[in-house]
Amino acid sequence: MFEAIAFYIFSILTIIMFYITISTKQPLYALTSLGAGMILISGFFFMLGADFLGVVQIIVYTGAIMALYAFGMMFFNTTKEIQEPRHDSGAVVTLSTVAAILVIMIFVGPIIGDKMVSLYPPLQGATNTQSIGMVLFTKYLVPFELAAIMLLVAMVAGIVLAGKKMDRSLTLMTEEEIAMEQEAKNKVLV
Amino acid sequence: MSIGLGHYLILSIILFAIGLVGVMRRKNLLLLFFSTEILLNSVNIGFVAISHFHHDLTGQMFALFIIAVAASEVAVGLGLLIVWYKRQNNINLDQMNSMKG
Amino acid sequence: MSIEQFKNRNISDDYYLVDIDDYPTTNLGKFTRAIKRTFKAELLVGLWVVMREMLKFNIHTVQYPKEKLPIGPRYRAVHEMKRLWESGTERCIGCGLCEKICISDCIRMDTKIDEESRKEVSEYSINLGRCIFCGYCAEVCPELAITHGGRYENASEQRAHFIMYDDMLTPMDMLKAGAQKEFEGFGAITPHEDESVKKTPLSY
Amino acid sequence: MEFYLYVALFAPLVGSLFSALFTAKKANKITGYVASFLLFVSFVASGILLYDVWHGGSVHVHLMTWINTGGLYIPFGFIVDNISVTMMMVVTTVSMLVHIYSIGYMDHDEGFNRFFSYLSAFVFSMMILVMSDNFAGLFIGWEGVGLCSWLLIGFWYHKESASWAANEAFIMNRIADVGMLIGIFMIYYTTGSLQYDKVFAALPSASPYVVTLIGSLLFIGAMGKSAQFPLHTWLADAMEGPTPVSALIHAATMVTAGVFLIIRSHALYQMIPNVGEFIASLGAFVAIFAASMALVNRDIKRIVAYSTLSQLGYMFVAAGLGAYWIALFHLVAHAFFKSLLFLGAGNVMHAMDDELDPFKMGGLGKKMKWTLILMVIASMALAGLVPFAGFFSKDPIIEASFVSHHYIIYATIWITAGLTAFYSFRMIGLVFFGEERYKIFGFHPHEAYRFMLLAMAPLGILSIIIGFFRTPFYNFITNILPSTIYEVHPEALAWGMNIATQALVVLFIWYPWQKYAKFKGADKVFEQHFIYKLLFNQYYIPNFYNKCIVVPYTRVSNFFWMSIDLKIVDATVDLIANTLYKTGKKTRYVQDGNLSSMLKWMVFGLVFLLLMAVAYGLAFEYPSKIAEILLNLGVH
Amino acid sequence: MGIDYIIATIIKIVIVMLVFSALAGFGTYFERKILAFMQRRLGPMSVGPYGILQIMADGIKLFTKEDIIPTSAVDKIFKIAPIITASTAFMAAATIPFWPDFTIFGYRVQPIITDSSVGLLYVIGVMAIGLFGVLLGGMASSNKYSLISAARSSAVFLSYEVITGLALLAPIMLVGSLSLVNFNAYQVGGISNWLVWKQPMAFILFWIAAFAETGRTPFHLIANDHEIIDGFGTEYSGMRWGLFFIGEYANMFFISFVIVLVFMGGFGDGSVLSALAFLGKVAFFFFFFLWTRAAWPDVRPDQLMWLCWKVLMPLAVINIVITGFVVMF
Repeated sequence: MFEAIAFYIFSILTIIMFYITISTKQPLYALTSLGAGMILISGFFFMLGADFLGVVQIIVYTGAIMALYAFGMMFFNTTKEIQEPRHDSGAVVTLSTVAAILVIMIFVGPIIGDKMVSLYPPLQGATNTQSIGMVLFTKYLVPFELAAIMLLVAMVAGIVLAGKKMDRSLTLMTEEEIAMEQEAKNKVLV
Repeated sequence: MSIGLGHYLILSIILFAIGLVGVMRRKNLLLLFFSTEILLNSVNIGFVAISHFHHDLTGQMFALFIIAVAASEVAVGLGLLIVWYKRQNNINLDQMNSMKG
Repeated sequence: MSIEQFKNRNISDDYYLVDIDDYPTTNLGKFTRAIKRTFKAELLVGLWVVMREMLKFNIHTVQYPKEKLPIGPRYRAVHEMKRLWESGTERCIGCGLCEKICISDCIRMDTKIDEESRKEVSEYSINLGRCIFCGYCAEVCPELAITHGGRYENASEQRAHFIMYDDMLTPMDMLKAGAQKEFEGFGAITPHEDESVKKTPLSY
Repeated sequence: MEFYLYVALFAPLVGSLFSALFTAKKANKITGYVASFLLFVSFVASGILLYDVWHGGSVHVHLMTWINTGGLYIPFGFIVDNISVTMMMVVTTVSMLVHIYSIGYMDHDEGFNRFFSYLSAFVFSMMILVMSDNFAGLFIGWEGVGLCSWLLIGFWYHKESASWAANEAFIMNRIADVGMLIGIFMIYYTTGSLQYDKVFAALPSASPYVVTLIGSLLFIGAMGKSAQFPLHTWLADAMEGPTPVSALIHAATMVTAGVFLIIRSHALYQMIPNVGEFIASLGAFVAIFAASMALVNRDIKRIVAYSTLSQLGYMFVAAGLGAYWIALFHLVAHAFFKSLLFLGAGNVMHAMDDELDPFKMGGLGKKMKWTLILMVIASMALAGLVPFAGFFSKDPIIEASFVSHHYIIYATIWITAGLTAFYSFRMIGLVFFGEERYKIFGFHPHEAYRFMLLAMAPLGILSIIIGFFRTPFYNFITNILPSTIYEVHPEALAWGMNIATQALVVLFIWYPWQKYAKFKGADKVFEQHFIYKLLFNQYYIPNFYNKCIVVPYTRVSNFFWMSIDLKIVDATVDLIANTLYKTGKKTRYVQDGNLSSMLKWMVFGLVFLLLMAVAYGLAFEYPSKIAEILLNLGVH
Repeated sequence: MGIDYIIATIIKIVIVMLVFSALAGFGTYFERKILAFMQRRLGPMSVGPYGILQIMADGIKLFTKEDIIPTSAVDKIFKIAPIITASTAFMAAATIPFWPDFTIFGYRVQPIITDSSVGLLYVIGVMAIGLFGVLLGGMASSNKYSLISAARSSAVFLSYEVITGLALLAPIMLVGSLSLVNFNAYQVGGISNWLVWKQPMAFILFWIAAFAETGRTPFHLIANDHEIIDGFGTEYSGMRWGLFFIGEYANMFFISFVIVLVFMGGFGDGSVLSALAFLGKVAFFFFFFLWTRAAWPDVRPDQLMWLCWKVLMPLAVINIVITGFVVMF
């Protein structure tokens, strides 16, 4: 009973939050509602017994990703409302719905056909965190390491991209501008 | 009234559709990023629900890796966004057409 | 007396120079400085000092509304308007110098000719919300009519209270009791000033 | 023993990579020391292997599989037997000493670290060449030394002549390598393997024409690497490189690779004595041809280079006549005294600020006593005077040609022995004795560093004593190589021939001594003589090459470029490109550059793909039902 | 999951909310008093005996003050932000055990709202969300000082979350659980069993990071009064500002609980004496927050980042590696 109540409350709130995210003109609203939606989704994870994933959702999505977005938004004028030309079309909504249903069909297909084999069932008598640790560091060790490397590379890329001189492009500059810059550099050296 | 896999998957469908609508309708790049996050999250719900109802940790593993991918995506994407903003002073999708044929 | 003493006037036996190291430029220097500071436990010194003071409980607070510190005789606070000793009339002759000299424009006065065809101050106000207590008005006053007093508790609920002339004027009973304070020295009030004021013809 | 093999092989590589780390940095002595030390390690390991092989051992290892496709199986296999260990000893000894010498010689050069990197890489390639147990590995080493030779000749690449010489050497070698590569292909085609043992076991059953062809093609490769006529011009030009390089690569090791190849494939060449005779004839011709050019040359390094050519000719004579062990022994002895000669020349160059013309020197012996002594030892060894190495290694070749009744070859190389003595002592006389002409040109010669001389000293000692090891060497090497002994009978004739040779040599030492040790000025009449001009211009062969090959080839290339490439090939390519371009121009409006519309297209594509996935999934799941439905629709 | 469980949980939640809201108020009083004593002053004295009613006076003032919302601010976000700070601070308390188990009216009461298997991670995660209050408040205020404060806060919190996580990883490896109850159980049996002896480096790192996470004095740059007025709180007034304050003080209390539970032995075997010692330890760590405010200067933002990435993070990683080796062999 409580689970049903919680589920319905959470779902309705999540849908509302995400709807605000995609429909609002104010980026700050979008940010806040998206963050709230993420936390609500972590609630689903807790309900489904995936405690560890729930906490990871909170820490990574809300703590890190949304904070990064917010950090990035400070570069833009946040409180200004954004103007977007709206040619509203049913095609967009239809297309999205069809795509969503198809994706879920592909997910559900094996389940309905009872063709899904449980490869890594949760360990008996272990908490969710322990089971995840066991599977992650045995069967999924290589993907885990790859994910780690990917994160490292992404971090380096982020730092480099947001670095100082990335906004000047030698291909977009004219010859004179490049020459001038070179001259300025030489002057400094002298 | 018990909540089954179907409930979660329908929720996942709805959120996925919302995300796709956002991806197609949003003109502001930042909000486009937000929409992609919605897509990823909706799929995560599906994964974890299947994992729960079928007693298999693979779904949770996938969700975990999706979160990792999302984190890297933000780091790189936001970096690109900032570079673009510095250069063009806007992040409007309709003005990103220097690659047109 | 040599000039050296003047040049070195900052240095006396009471001063001591703090031995400040140069800021390290190399990375090794920075590292050794960090290590030194860590093991000298400089942070703990600060903690100890405040803790010591707390334990000593050597409180210096003066609980002001209840206790008040004595005020020095040369303290100059809210203005006082003086009266003549004998007759008790106001000393102010409405010359307007204080209004003229006031740098924050807070003195305003109005005069009229009274029935004795003498100049009379009809209205006088000092906006204490604006006043910066520079003391020019007291200095310029030829009659020593406006002076600074020792009253410093000048709080009020309304700004209108800050311009009340009557509050500044010495009350008659105080004058009678001889409590009007006079400043001595050059230009001070002489005896029988009252008469000479009355005899002075003012209509030309 | 495997361990020592790998140590001997990979120590130079480690040295090379270590030095390579510092190539962008300033010159650092440490690279030189480390590279030399690792060469020493390699030398010690080779010594241990030699000891093992001497006592009858043999190492054959299989590092890993390299190519394994279809019937082709090529491993990275290495073999240490009597031949390769001999070569390894020569290579490691000479290269170790040259490394040490180079520390002093390259002292002030900016590319010090780069030099050691290249030099050690060369040694590594050379080790692969000599140690490989198959033709493919040999070819890797072959190309490796070619590459290092190119790098080192063009070491001072900012000098145009150096880079030109490097390219010339490289291209000449490539011409020969084509022959060699075809030979290797033919070996594989004929025998189905590239392993030496399998190839030589299978060859006797092959048709003699094919074997002859293979032998000739391999010899073309050997000709290129050993700079035999007509591919000889690069060696003299290769003297543009630093002198230690000339000593190591273009005298002692790399250029002998051709001889090594013949010796390695002796089983092949024994089957085709005709080709052997051709090799011997060509060798004899090159011997006298190169020696004659050395007679008049005015560049001490080129004199030594021509002498190298000449001695390589001797080796080919021996190898061609089937006296493989003599060829190998001469190779060893020659490596020591020729590298010593080069290093001595290097000292002289150092003293004279890179001046090479011996007519501008003279009387240097007073300043450079030790260099003089070492050079004289080397020259005597080269000339073949009695107790020195050359006598024990070169005279057997002359005798062998006599015994095998090739009298023309005998006469040719007998005269060449005299010429050898002549040009060696002409150079000694001009450089170290006589008037001190260098003073006119304002040079201030000085003796080289002590440790450079110390590095040369072992070579000097070896040049003296190596000859006495002929008998043990014979016993050692004939375990593998055919043990033919070429002795002249009767004994009196043998003695007579020896004495005659010695007399000739002494005469040709005495004559230049007379003429050049007291040299006053150039002999104008002598220099106007036709033969002098002919010899001085290297028989006009470079000019000939230029006129008859380079110019016509350029014309043909131009023709192909202008008419065929531009008008036919390019036009075809352009047509295809233009078609695509025009099509693209018409369809590019789909791509309006708007990311938003692209995203819509993307989602559309996604939906399409998902639909396809679902449809195919269903089709695979229920093929019979689908077929039924289609049947009902009238589709078969 | 019976109805009694739900009721018990709701009662627990209410008690925690009430107690810690009150404690946050008392916290301000203690802070004023202690700072005053350390500076040879008396602190609040007028309202009530020894100024104890100052809390009431402040509360009345905050509640009755006009709630001003700047016209250019994004009003909804502006209004929500303080609530986020306060509520996340209390949410973090869900997995913290405040007292050993005890029996009352025949009921066995666990004074922890829920003993999750991811307790410690949950506390850290939810405290990290507290950043959003500051962040959104700063961004919605349309005030430059607020924006700077928001930028600083996101930078500091993101960086120090790394330190917190890495520092706690080593103790987690030793204990093998994320539940704070298990942490407590691991350290039962006297002072010598405390994790601080096994993990002194992790303890110091976590302690330092705790200062940054709560934004207290050596790292008080988020609302550095002499540089950026009151940072994110510049445009706030009344109870909204008060909520920020409550959030900050509740965070201080909870992080003190976490430090004591993880490193300093917690409430030990559950006897009343050790439970009181537990409260004493928590009080000491809370006191330390105030103590440093009196004694130490603030650092600059760049120094803070330097400290985080170039000093603390390498140390934390080294600590993890060493712990890993010790656990493995």
